[in-house]
Amino acid sequence: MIDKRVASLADAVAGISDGATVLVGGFGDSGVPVELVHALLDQGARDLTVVTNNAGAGEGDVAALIRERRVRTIVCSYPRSMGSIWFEELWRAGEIGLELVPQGTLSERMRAAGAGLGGFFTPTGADTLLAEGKEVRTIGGRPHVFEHPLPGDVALVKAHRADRWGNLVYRKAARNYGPTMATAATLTVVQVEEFVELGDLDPEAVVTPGIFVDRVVQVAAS
Amino acid sequence: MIDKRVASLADAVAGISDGATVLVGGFGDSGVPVELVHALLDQGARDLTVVTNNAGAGEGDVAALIRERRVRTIVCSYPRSMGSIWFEELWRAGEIGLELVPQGTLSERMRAAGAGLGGFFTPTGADTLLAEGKEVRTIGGRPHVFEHPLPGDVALVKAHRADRWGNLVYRKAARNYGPTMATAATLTVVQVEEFVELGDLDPEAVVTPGIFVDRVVQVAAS
Amino acid sequence: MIDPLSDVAVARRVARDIPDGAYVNLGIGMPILVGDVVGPDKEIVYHSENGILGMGPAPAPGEEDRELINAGKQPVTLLPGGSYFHHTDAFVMMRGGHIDISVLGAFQVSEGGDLANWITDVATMPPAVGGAMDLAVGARRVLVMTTHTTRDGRPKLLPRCTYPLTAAGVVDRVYTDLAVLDVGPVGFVVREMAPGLTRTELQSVTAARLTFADDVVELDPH
Amino acid sequence: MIDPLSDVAVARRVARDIPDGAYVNLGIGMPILVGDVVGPDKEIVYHSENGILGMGPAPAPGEEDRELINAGKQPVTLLPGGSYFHHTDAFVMMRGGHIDISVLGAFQVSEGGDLANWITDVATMPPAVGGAMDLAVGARRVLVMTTHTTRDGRPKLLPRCTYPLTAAGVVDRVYTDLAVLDVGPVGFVVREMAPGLTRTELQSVTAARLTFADDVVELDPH
Repeated sequence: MIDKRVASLADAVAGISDGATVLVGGFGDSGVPVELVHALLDQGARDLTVVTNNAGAGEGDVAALIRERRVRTIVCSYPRSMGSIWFEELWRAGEIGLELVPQGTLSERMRAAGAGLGGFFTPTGADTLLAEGKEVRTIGGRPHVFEHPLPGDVALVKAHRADRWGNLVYRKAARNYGPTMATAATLTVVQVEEFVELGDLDPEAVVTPGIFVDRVVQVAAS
Repeated sequence: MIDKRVASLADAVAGISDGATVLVGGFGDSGVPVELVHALLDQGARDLTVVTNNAGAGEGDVAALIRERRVRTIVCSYPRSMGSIWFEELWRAGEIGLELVPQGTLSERMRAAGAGLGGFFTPTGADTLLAEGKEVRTIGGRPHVFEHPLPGDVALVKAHRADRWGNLVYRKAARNYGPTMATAATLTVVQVEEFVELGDLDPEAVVTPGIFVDRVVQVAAS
Repeated sequence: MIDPLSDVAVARRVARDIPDGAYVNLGIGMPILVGDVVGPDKEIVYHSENGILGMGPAPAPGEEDRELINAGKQPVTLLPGGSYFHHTDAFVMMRGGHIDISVLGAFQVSEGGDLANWITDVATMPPAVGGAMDLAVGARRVLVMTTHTTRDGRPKLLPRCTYPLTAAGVVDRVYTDLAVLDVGPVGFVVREMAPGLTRTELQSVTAARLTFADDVVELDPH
Repeated sequence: MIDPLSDVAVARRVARDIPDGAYVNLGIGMPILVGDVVGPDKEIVYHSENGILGMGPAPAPGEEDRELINAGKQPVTLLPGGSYFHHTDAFVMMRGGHIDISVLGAFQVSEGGDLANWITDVATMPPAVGGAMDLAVGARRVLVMTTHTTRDGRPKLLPRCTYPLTAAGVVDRVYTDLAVLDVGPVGFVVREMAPGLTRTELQSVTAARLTFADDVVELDPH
C-alpha cells in the first residue's frame, strides 16, 4: 500500500545530508514551507545549497538557516528584499555564495531537471551580466543563453491538501514554485494543511500528481 | 470586453492561410477536434503542414485532409495506425512528407515554442535514426539530441468547457496535447462542448488560461 | 518653464495606450499606478509572475489573504475569470510572447531600446533580478514608465546605458513626466511633450539625441 | 525438450519483480498482460503516456468512455487517487526518471542493453515511433518482455541489434518464454530458465553469448 504521509516534521526531514541541494518553495510570504524549513534547522544538516526565490526576511525560515551558517550557497532570483538582513550581512562578509538567476530561468532550470532534459536556450539574460561565461547562440536572429538543469537532492514544498498517494492541490498564489520543485528533487517533502481520503481530490484538478511526492506531513494552517 | 466565443465553425477557422502550420490535438480518438478539422476541410486552406500525434484513420478528420491532398507534410509521432490508409497510400506515392518525431519530443518542442525557448537537449532519440543530422552533445555522460521549437500558425484543440475569456477545462484523457498546442500557436482555436459563465470555472482548476486562446466555438458532444 | 507631469498623469497616458482586452503585466513601482487609472470601459487581464491571471484591485482592509499577493508582495484579489498556475507556466506566458504589454520602470533606456532597470551598483549591494529580464524579453510590447531624469537631474535616456543591462533592444515606447518617445531605427522619436516645454529644454535633459515627430502632441498634464 | 512459458506465465514472472507502490508503464502488446496478474496485495500506480496516472482495469461492457483510453487506445478506467494531466507532463514523468518500471516489448535486445522495438524495415512501411524512445530512456528500470526468438525461430538476443535502435544501453532485464536474463557488464547473464531446458539449448536459440549465474533458478511455467 502506498502511504506517503509521515507523522511528524522530524520524520519529514529525516536523512537530509550535509552538503545537500535543497529547493525551497515560496514567493515572498506566500507558499513558503515555513515549518519544514524550521524542521530542517532542527535536523542539523549544514553546508547546504539552497535554491529559492528570496533569501528570507527577518529571523524566520530561510533567513534563520542563513543566520545559523547552514547555507554555503544560495541560488536565487531576488535575494535582496525588505528584511533580508542576514543574507546581506553574510554576503558582504563573503561568508555565503550567491548564484543569481533570472526568475523564469530559475523555474525553467528546475523544470528541465524534472523533465530529464539536458538544458535549454533562452533569450532571457542575453546581453547582460548574467550571461557572462555562458554559451550564447543566435537563434532566429536573437541571442540565447544556454542554461543547465538545476536538480535538487531535496525539495521542501507547501501545498494545501494531499491524499495518501501524495497527490497535491495548492491554494491561490501559494502554488508558485511548488509543482516545479516537486518534479526536480530526488526527495520531495511536502507540508499540507489537510489530508483527504484517496479519491476526494478531483482527478481533473490535481496539480501535482503523487508520483512527484515522497513524504507529506500535516501542519495546521497558520 | 473580452469575448472569444465565435458563432460558427466557419468563423472559428476563418483566415487560415495556404501553407499554414496547423497543430491538431488528439491521441487516437480521444480529444480530436473533429468538427474543427472538418471545418478546415470546408474552408479550403491547402499546402498545410499538420502537426499531430496520429495521421488519422478511415475517412474522417486528419485522414480526410490527407485524402484531399491538403497536407504537404505531416509532423507526427505515430502515423501508421489501424486504418491510416490515406496517409500510407500518399506516403508510398511520395505525395506527402513525413517528419517523424518521438512523442515526448513532439510535445516538448511545441512547449518550447510556447515558452519562448530556443531549443533543448534531450536524451530521447540519441543513438537512433531519428538523431541523424542533428546536433548531439554529451551531457552528464549521456548523449543528448538538440531539438528545435515547433511553433504553429494555428492550433485546433478540443476542450470540455470554456468561458468568454477562453479559459478551458478538458475531460479525462482528452486533455492530451491540447494545453501545450494552445501555447504554441499564433492563433489558437478551440471547440468545446459547453460554454459557462465567467467565474463558473474554479480558478484553481483552469487547465488552459484564456491568454493562450483566441477563438472558442461550441460543438454538441458526440 | 518646465512643468513635469505627476506620476498619476503619466500613468493615465500609459493607460490610454492599453487596448480593451489586453493581457498586461505591470512592473513593481510606478507602473502599478496604471492599474488604478484604466477606465471601466476596458476589460484588462492583469498578469502577475507569481502565478495569477485576472488580478483584481487590493482587497478591503481585513480581507487580505497572505497567499494571494502580487509580484510586489502586496495583497490583491482575483476577478471572475481569473486563474492560478505555477511559476514555470507564469513565465511561459512572459517569455513566450503571450503578454501583450509589459510596463516597466527604468534606471536608464538607450536610444537602441536597451533597458537597465535591475542594478546600479554590483559591488556593495547584493544583486537581485527577479522577473525583470523575463518581462523585458518576452512581452509583445515593452513600455517604460519613468521620470525623465534621476532625482539629482541626470538624464535617463542615453546613447548607451552605463548601468548593467536588463535586456538589449527591447523597449518600444517610453513615457516620462516630460514626454512620450518611441524607440525607432533612428533612436528616440518624441511624439508628445509636456505643456510649456520647448524642444531645446527637452533635449537639454536628455543625453541621447532626440528626433521630433512632425506632429508632436501636447501631453495632458492631468 | 524445450517447453516455453505462455505469455501469461511470463507476465506473472515480470509481475513478481514489481514492488508494492511502484509507478509502472506497461508497453503496448505483451506487457499489458502484466497488469492482469499483479496480485491484489500490491498497490501499483499505472501510468499512460497520453496523460493518466492511476489507470484501472478495462471498464465493464457498455461503460466505455472514448475519452478515457490508454496508450494502446483501449478503454480503461481511473482508480481513486488517479489523475489526468497533459501530454507534456506525461512525458516529464517518463523522461525525467519518475516512472519506476517500464515494461516494453522488443524486436531485438543486444548484450549491451540496446533495444530495438520500433521498426524493422524503413523502406516499405511508414515509420512510427510513438512514446517508445521516451519510455526506453527515462524509466528507472527498463524491463523487456518478449518471446526468446521470432516466430520463424531467429534469435532476438544478439551481440548487436540489426534493426534500428530505440535506445542504446537501456535494458536492465529481459523476460522471455525461455529465460530471465540480466544485462550486465559482461552481457546477458541467465538468472532463471524454463523447466527442462538445457544451457546448450538456450544458447542455441540465442545469438549473444550467454553467461550463467551460479544459482540459475527454474522458472514457474504457470
